[in-house]
Formats: sequence, structure tokens, C-alpha cells
Amino acid sequence: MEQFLGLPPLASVHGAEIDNLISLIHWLMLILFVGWGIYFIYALIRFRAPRQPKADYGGVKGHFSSYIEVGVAIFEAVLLLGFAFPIWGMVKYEIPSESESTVVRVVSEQFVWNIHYPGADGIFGRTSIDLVDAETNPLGLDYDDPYAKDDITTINQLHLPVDKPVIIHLSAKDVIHSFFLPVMRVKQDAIPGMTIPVWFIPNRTGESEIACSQLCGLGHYRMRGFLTVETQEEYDGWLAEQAALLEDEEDGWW
Amino acid sequence: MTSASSELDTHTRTYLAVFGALAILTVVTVTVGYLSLPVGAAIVVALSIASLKGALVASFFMHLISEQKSILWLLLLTLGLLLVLIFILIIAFYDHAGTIIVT
Amino acid sequence: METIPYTVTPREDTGLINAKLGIWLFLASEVMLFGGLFSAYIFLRLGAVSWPEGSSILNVPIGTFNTLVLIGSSVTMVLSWAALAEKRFDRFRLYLGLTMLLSLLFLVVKGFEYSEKFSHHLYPASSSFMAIYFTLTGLHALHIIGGLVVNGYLWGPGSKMWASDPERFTNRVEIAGLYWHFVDLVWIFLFPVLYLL
Amino acid sequence: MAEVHGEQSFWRKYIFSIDHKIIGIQYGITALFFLLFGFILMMIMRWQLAYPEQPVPIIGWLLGEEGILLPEVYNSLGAMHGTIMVFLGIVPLSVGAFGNYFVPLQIGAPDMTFPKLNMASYWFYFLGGIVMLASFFVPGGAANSGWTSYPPLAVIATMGQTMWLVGMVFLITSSLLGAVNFITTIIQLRVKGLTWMRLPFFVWSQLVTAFLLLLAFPPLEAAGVMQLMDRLAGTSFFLPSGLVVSGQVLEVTGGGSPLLWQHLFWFLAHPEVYVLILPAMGIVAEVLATNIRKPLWGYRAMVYSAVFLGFMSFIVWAHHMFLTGMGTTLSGFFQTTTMIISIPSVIILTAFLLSLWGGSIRFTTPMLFALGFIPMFGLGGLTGLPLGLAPADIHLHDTYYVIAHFHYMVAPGTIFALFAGVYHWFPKITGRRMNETLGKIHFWGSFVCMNGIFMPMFAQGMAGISRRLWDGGISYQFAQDAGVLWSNELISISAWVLFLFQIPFVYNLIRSIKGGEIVDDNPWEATTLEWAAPSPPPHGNFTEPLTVYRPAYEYSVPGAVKDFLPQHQPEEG
Ligand code: HEA
Ligand code: HEA
Ligand code: CUA
Ligand SMILES: [Cu+2]
Repeated sequence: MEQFLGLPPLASVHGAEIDNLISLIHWLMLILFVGWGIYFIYALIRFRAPRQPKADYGGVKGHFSSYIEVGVAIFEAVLLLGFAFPIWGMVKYEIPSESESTVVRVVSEQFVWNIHYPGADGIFGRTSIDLVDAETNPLGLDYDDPYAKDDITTINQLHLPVDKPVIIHLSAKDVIHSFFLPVMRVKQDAIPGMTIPVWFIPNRTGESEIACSQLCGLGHYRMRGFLTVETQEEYDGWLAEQAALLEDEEDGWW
Repeated sequence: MTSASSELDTHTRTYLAVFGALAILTVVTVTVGYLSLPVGAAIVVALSIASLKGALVASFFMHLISEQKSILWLLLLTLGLLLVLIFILIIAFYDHAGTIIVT
Repeated sequence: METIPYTVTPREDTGLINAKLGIWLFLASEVMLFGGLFSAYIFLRLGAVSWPEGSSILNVPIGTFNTLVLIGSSVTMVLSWAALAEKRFDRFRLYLGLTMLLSLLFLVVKGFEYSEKFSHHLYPASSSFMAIYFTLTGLHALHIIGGLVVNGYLWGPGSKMWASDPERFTNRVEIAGLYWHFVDLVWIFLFPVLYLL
Repeated sequence: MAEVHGEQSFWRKYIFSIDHKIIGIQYGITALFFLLFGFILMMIMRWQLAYPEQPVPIIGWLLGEEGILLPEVYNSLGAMHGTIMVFLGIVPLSVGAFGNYFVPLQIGAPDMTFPKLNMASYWFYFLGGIVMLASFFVPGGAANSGWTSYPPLAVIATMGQTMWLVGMVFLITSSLLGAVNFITTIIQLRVKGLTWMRLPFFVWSQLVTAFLLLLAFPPLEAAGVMQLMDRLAGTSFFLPSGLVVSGQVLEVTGGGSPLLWQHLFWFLAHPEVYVLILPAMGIVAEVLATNIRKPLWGYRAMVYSAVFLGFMSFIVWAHHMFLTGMGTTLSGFFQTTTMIISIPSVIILTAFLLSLWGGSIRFTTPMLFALGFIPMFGLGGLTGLPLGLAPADIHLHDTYYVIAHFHYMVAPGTIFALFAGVYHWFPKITGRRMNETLGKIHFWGSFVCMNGIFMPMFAQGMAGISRRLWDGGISYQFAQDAGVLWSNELISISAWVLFLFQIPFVYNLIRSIKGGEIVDDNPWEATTLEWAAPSPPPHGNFTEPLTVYRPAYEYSVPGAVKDFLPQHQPEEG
């Protein structure tokens, strides 16, 4: 079923459960649709006026249809209680501890994804909207804050290590966006005025994309970010590279 | 309409009595307002008094007590939906996986 | 089969005339309209960092006075209907006239309150509280104006119907009254919510 | 109110008429025009999606800039397509036109209870439509924040959004007046003997619809007023503190919540989708019963289901908001209610399907459209289920899967039902029948094309292509890898061919008014009361007082002489 549905490749742990739920519900839909479809066509042919000039006032007897309806209801209840509720609970609230996860801030704005890593100290520097500068400091990071010194920021480039939980603190600066990682089966609206946590465990290395799936203005279609999932070593290497860049820049400034 | 006028006199008297009650309740709610109760208590008191006043207006001025039951059901349905809206909004406020950024 | 039935005499199984049912349905939708704004008030207040006490911004004595004015207008409204039921047209005119005067008084006081706020540079844009205050009371004032227009019509040109079709006219006044009491009822809730809490 | 009018001027008779039939026709013509207009907007958008950044042929000159559809215009057209189709097209056609014309007839009433209100309701609708159309000409173009108008985007959007809000206030007013009128009419003006369980299903569907409009619209009106305040008076009902738009701090008081809008919007908009489907189900029920020549199976269950559907539709709204960060309590509640609300739909659909058994099915054009409705609604409804399960919605939310889901409901669903209604009731309105051959061409062409349009969208959505993308997603590598983007061209071509297949319909409709085959008052040999009136019904509708003796669909009653027993016929004869 998953093949048939044409879902994107899967690269996260919880994604398997989501895919499983999607295929289960599509099985139900398929059975109902094909079953009723066959009945429908049969009935149309069998009871066409030329063949059946006189209709039968009574029609169908028996409780056949009630059984189907109850069956559908039970199936839905099973999907809800057995799958949907637990998966949602996990996705929302079983957030691993920050100490054993990669923690990233993603701040969306028209039409970019600002990615913010805490750097070596593991603590995000202070940000303030008064410091925002569209060109040089889109996040409004306060460089006087000691925690901010080693923070790494990128635009549209999200790198993550594989097989380790990722926690993303998602927010938006201007309008509502929606942070969508198709291969991770992750999607979360980014609501201005709120920070919303998202977590998942990438389990395959490779490159993919961040899509915006909420209309956010005329550049909505090109609000595209890049996701790179790599081994821990590669990831550390990339971080070091970014940190080095940061120092170069600082040298250049003062 | 034989006994109409005396009946209507009692009606007029009822209306004036209701007016008195409403005026008193207004004064009461304002007085309570000056007591500066804790917010929770203040809300409960103010809204209870308002509901009582509202009930008086609806029952007597709008004749709801003697109105057809169907109207009553309609209003109950409406109030029910309104309460659903209000309560779900309240739940939605608390049951949200995210923190409000305070600036 | 030309005229529409049940405009004057109630339908047997429902016990209602058309207009009575119609106005109650309309009022139900009005409940949801003001209810939508009330729920917005609650939602915003829950999320607010701080919320001013109404009495710290608004003038409670004036609000109380206006509440009494509006309740008074409701009484005169219902009395004007009762006068018609008693077939006393002059008294009807008197009471309905009083109702209109009281509602005008309400509007004048409201206008005074607004201008006082403006003179203190308090506008809808000043805070969430002011925003909801102006929106709710503004919408309410529009309803008052609407009621004033209807009552004015019934007091003036519309009252010609008393001569031709008294029963129907009485019904009309009752319907207008139901609307008017509802506007009063809304204020009964607005007043504590905005001024006292 | 409806005294004898005698001779009336042309204006009183046809323009500012208070006759529910004239008003119904006014609604119908206006709504068809808007449907066509909404369709044209979409055909332009489909050009950009099929051939990105190529100049649009024919009307390209309207768009300036070498005839390329710019992203901002695309967004305007999209928002207006949604708005126009829903609020100016489908609802006015199914409620304003069919409801207005046939509810009084089916309950044996001379008119609506408040004819003047009825007229006012049409003119408010008309005004709302004018405002919406005018909004295309204001600086910045029409509203461009989606038909959902989510703030903060909508609050910082161009002036078209203000027009949108004003237009909506008119449309809401119109709907409220209409709803009051429908409910009083149905409750008060049923003729003698027409008890609740004898009402045609169409009347039931309109009654439930009217309640939905009455009670769900006002909160959106409140929200609309608040958004207007945000845009015009500088308030911040929907704007949180600390917004930074294009590098500039937005100077507002803040303290508002974007989610508040969404709740109030969907509190209307979910019931609204049942407003779109219930009258359609009503029409299908009428056409089906007439053409299977037997009573509808499970009429009672259908009525209860429709009423239950109405109730439930008020408490499922937040299933459109699962991904706004909702916790487990609320999402649990809304997932459950969403699954529950699917059951009454299943019951109604099952009743339709089982009604076929034992029938003597006549494949007339209206019947074809009604039959087409059933599997299309089934497909749309079934694909609503994965959306209702929050974890599955994580992947599917705001993708083309959602677009496909609801278009199966509204386009081959509701629009087919409305077509069925047009063909079915045309003889009552004009005294003539529409051409069957043209009708069948219209049906088969539309059926194939509709599926050509919307079926591929499921695949696109599954692959994760977001909606409202100006370039249809080609800039995404994952979208290209999924191998679903080629179908954009197929979809667009199907949409244009669909347009071609509407030409026989429009021709048929216009020609048949004067040139259609003349038929008697009850050409389909149907049982409900509208067929007891002359065609077209005169002012006041019925020539003699009626009494109803039996349920709505007494076809093929054993022992009866004819295979149908009209509701008003005293006994067998
Ligand atoms: C007429 C309109 C209509 C109708 C009737 C429905 C009906 C349903 N809708 Fe739909 N929906 C919309 C219009 C409609 N919807 C619109 C417009 C949107 C998007 C708005 C936007 O974002 O712009 C939307 C979006 C939408 C969402 C949000 C998706 C998202 O944004 O992520 C959800 C989620 O739960 C949902 C669920 C459902 C469900 C469970 C039903 C159920 O009621 C369906 C029940 C029906 C069935 C279960 C069918 C039964 C079938 C059979 C018995 C088989 C028959 C088979 C044959 C005959 C062969 N809908
Ligand atoms: C009732 C609602 C309705 C209807 C009927 C339709 C009908 C159609 N819709 Fe639409 N659509 C929406 C409601 C509707 N839509 C909404 C709400 C959105 C979301 C908007 C948003 O994102 O904010 C949307 C979005 C939407 C998109 C997604 C755009 C995007 O996300 O970027 C697409 C893409 O193809 C699309 C296509 C179509 C097509 C091809 C039809 C066709 O089926 C059209 C068929 C039309 C007809 C068959 C008309 C027949 C009438 C006549 C021929 C009239 C005759 C005239 C006279 C006699 C005068 N629609
Ligand atoms: Cu950001 Cu769409
Ligand atoms: Cu919905």
C-alpha cells in the first residue's frame, strides 16, 4: 500500500508509524470504495428500467447496511484509539531531554528559514526584535551576550546528525508559515508570537528539502530550505566549519 | 377582553417590579465591584448577577416564561453552541504545545 | 392562495406567528454575534500579559447611570406594548416616545464617554482592552441606533397601521420590543464585563 | 405581506420582485455567472501551473508584464476562486436559487414568510458580489491571503483584503436574512397534512442548512469586524507583539492571537462545508427517488442523520487546525468528533445506494448527474478520513491531497447535484424540458474531465506537494523526484476541456427556455408538491388549496394503478 500511495521516501523513526496509519486508513477506504462500487454498478445494470419495468416498493430488507456502518465505526475507533492518539501523544509530548538531542531554533520569515544553532556552549544567545537587521542580523541576535558569541546561524541550511533526536524550536517573525520536512513526515505551523517545539529522529543520511506549506505571501512558492542529514562526524565537521567562518567574520569586523 | 384592564394592571405592576429588581441588582453589582474581590470571585459574582438580570429581562419583558417551548429550545441550542465555542477556546488556550513569546 | 398565513393569528401546531419566530431566530444569531466577540474577549484576556481593571479606565458611575437608562427604556418599551394591548394608543405613543428619548440619552452619554476617552488619547489601537471596549460598545451602539430607527418608524409613519390593522400593529410593536430588550440584555452583560471586571 | 398585486411595473415584477420564484431565478442567474467567473479564474491559474512562467494566451494582456501570471496575482486569483465558488457560487445557487424556488413549492406555501426580507437578502448578496468584483480593481488587486484570510498575513495585506471583509459582511447579512426566512417558512407554512416525516428530504436539508448559516455565520462576522478593526483602526486582535515584517518592527499594540481568527473562521467554515453538501444531498434525494420509481430506502434514518450532521458540524472545526500546535486533549476531541461526523454521511450515502436495489432505474440526464454524485461524494468523503486523523494529517495538511478531497465534494459532488437540479426542475420553472442528448454529452464529458482534474491531485498531495504554490512545486527537488508534476499539464487540460463541455449546457439552458419540448405540469411523474403547481407556477403558486395525505416518495405502491401517488392526491385513482 505504501508503495502504491507514492509517499515520499522515509527518513525518520516516527514516520513509519504515520505511514502505517495512512496505509491502514487507505485500506479501509479502498475496501469501502471498491465494495460499494461493485454493488453500485451491479445495481445500475440489474435494475435498469428496460430490464426491471416495475419497481419493488419494499426494496432491501435486513440489517446488512447497519453491519457495514457499525463496521466502519469500529474500524475508525480502532484507528483512533490504537494509532492516532498514541502517535499524536508521542509526537507532541514525548520530547526527549534536550541534553541528548540536537537542539535548533528555526525562525521563519517571508520567505526564508533562519536556522540558529546554540554553538559549542549549547546555549542560545539572547535575541531581541530591536536588533533585527534584515541584511546582517535577521535573528536579532545580541552579540553582547556571551552565549551569543559562538552561536551559528544559517539561512535555509539545516544540518542534522543522524540517529539522534532533534528538537526544533519553531517560531515566526511576521506571518504564519508551516515547517514541512516531507521525508521526515514532519509538519508544524510556525505561528508568530509563539515558540512551538517539534521533534523527530532522522534515521537516514542524505539531502532533502524544507518546504513551506502555509500561504505566507507572494514568495510562498520559493520559501525553500535545505536539509542535510549526515553522520555525527560529518555534522561536527560542518559545525566546526561554520564556527570558523564565524571567527573569520569577527576578525573582519573588528 | 373583559377583564383585560385589571389583568394588564397586574402586568404593569410586574414590569415595574422587575424594573426595581434590575435597578437594585445593578447597584449591587457596582457595589461589589468596589469591594475589589479576587478576580475569580469577582467574575463569578458579576456574571451571576448579570445572568440573573438577563433572565429577568428575558422572562418578563420578553415573556419567555409564557412563550412556546420551541423558542426555549432554540435559545438553549444557541446558548449551548456559544458555550461550546467559549469552552473550546479556553481549552485551546491551555492545551497548546508551545509557549507564548513575551516581548 | 394569495396571502401568507399566520401573520396575525398563530399557527395551531407551533403556537407562533411568523414574525415572532423570525425575530427569535434573528436574536439567536445575534447571541452568536456578540458571543463571538465575548469569546474573543476571553481568549485575548487569557493570553494577555496584563489586563487592566475596567474601572481603572472607564467611568463606572456613568456606566451605571447608562445601564439604568437602558433598563428604563426597556420598561417603557414593554409598557408601550401593554398600552396597545389595552387599546390606548395615546399612552402607547407616550411610552414609545419615552423609550426613544431614553435611548437617545444613552447614545449621548456614550458619545460623551467616547470623546472623553479620545481626549485622553485612548483609541482602539491603544491596547487590547480599548480595542475590545470600542468594538463591543460600538457594535452595541449600532444596534441601539437600529432600534431607534425601528421605534421611530413605529412611533411615526408606521403607526398608521393602528387604524387599519390594530392586531398586526400590536404584534409589530411586540416584535420591536423583543429586539429592544435583547439590546438591553446585551448591555447587561457588557457593563460588568467591561466596566467592573 | 403578499397582498394581491395586480398589474406591476417591470421593475417591481422582475427586478425588485418579492416573489420567491423571481428571487430564486435572480439568485440562480447571478450564482451561475459567479460560478463561471470562478471557473475562469481557475483556468487562468491552471495555465501557470501547467506551463509556469509562460505568457497566458487570450487574456494575457490583462495581466501586464508580458502576459505572465505573477505570484501576487496568482494568490489573488486563488483566494478569490475559493471565495467566489463557496460564498458567491455554490451557496447562492443551492440555497438562494433552489431553496428559494422549491422550498415554498414543496411545502405547498404561497411564498416565503417574509417576501421583502427575501428580496433584501438577494440584494445584499448582489452588493457583496459587486464589492468582491470591484476589489479586483483596487491598488494591489483583490484579496490575496487565501479564502481563509489568516492573519497576520491578511492584516498586512493590500487593500483588496478590506474589500473582501466588507464584501463578506454583506454576504453574511444576506445569508442570515435568508436563514431566518427559510426556517420560519418551513416551520410555519407547511400545508395541512405535511407532517415532519412527510417532508421531502430536500426541505429537510434546507432546514438544517439554514440553522447552520444562522448560528455559525455570526462568529465569523464578529471576526470579520475585528479584522477590519485591525486593518483600519490599528487594533491588534490578531497580531501578537513583536512582529518584524521585512526587517521592520511592526508598530502595533500587539497582544492579539492569530489563532483566534482561525478558531472563529473555522467555527463558520466547517459548518459551511456542510452547507455546501446538504442541499446537494437534498437534490440528489429528489432526483433519485423520482427516477428509481420507489421510496427512498431509510428515509427516517436519512433525516436523523442530516439533523445529527448539523449538530456535529459545530464541533469539529479545529480539525483544520491540528498543525497549529494543538495538544492531545483538544486534538483527541476533534479527531473523535470528526470520525463521528463521518458516520451520518455514511448512513445517507448508504441509503442512497440501497435505494437503488429493486428500483426501475430511468437513466435521464438529471439521474445521471445524481448518480455521478454518489461515487464522487464517496471518494471525497473517504479521503476526508485520513485528514481527520491528526497524525496522518501531519503529512497531508495543506497539500494537494486536501485540495483533491474537498473538490471531490464540491465540484463533481455539489456541482453535479446542482446540474441534476437544473435538469430536473427546469420543466417546472419554464414548462419545457431541456434537451436530453446535449445533457448526456454534458454529463459524460464533465464526469471524465472532473476526474482528470482531481484524481492526479491525490498523488501530488501524497508526494507532499503543498497547495497555493505559484509554480506548482517544480522548484522542489523532492517534487520532481516523486514524478507527479507531469500531471499538472493533464489537470489543466482536463480543466479547459471541462470548460468546453459546459458549452452544450449553457446552449441547452438558454435555448430550452424558448425552444425546449413543451411538457405538462408533472413530466417526470413525481410525487412531491411542486409538481402539483402549474408550470411555471403563478404568483401565489397553487391554484387550489392543498392537503397532504402521505409521505413524500410513494412510488410503485402495491395495488396502485399508476406507479406514483402524489402527496396531495386524496386516494388512489
Ligand atoms: C462539501 C464540502 C465538504 C464535505 C462534505 C467534507 C466532509 C469531510 N471532511 Fe472536508 N474539507 C472541505 C470540504 C468538505 N469536507 C474543504 C473545503 C476543506 C479545506 C478547506 C481549506 O483548507 O481551504 C476540507 C478540509 C478537511 C480537513 C482539513 C484538512 C487539512 O487542512 O489538513 C479535514 C480533516 O479532518 C476534513 C475532513 C472531512 C471529513 C472527515 C468529512 C466527512 O464528513 C466525510 C464523510 C463521508 C464519507 C466517509 C463517505 C462515505 C463513503 C462511502 C460509504 C463509500 C461510497 C462508495 C461508493 C459509492 C463507490 N476536511
Ligand atoms: C465550492 C467550491 C469550489 C468549486 C466548485 C471549485 C471548482 C474548481 N476548482 Fe477550486 N478551490 C476552492 C473551491 C472550489 N473550487 C477553494 C475554497 C480553494 C482554496 C482556495 C485557497 O487556497 O484559498 C480552491 C482551490 C483550487 C485549486 C488550488 C489552487 C492552489 O492551491 O494554488 C485548484 C487547482 O487546480 C482548483 C481547481 C478547481 C477546478 C478546476 C474547479 C472546477 O471544478 C470548476 C468547475 C466549474 C464549473 C463546472 C462551472 C460550471 C458553471 C457554468 C458553466 C456556468 C454556466 C453559466 C451561465 C449559464 C451564465 N481549486
Ligand atoms: Cu512561508 Cu509559505
Ligand atoms: Cu472541516
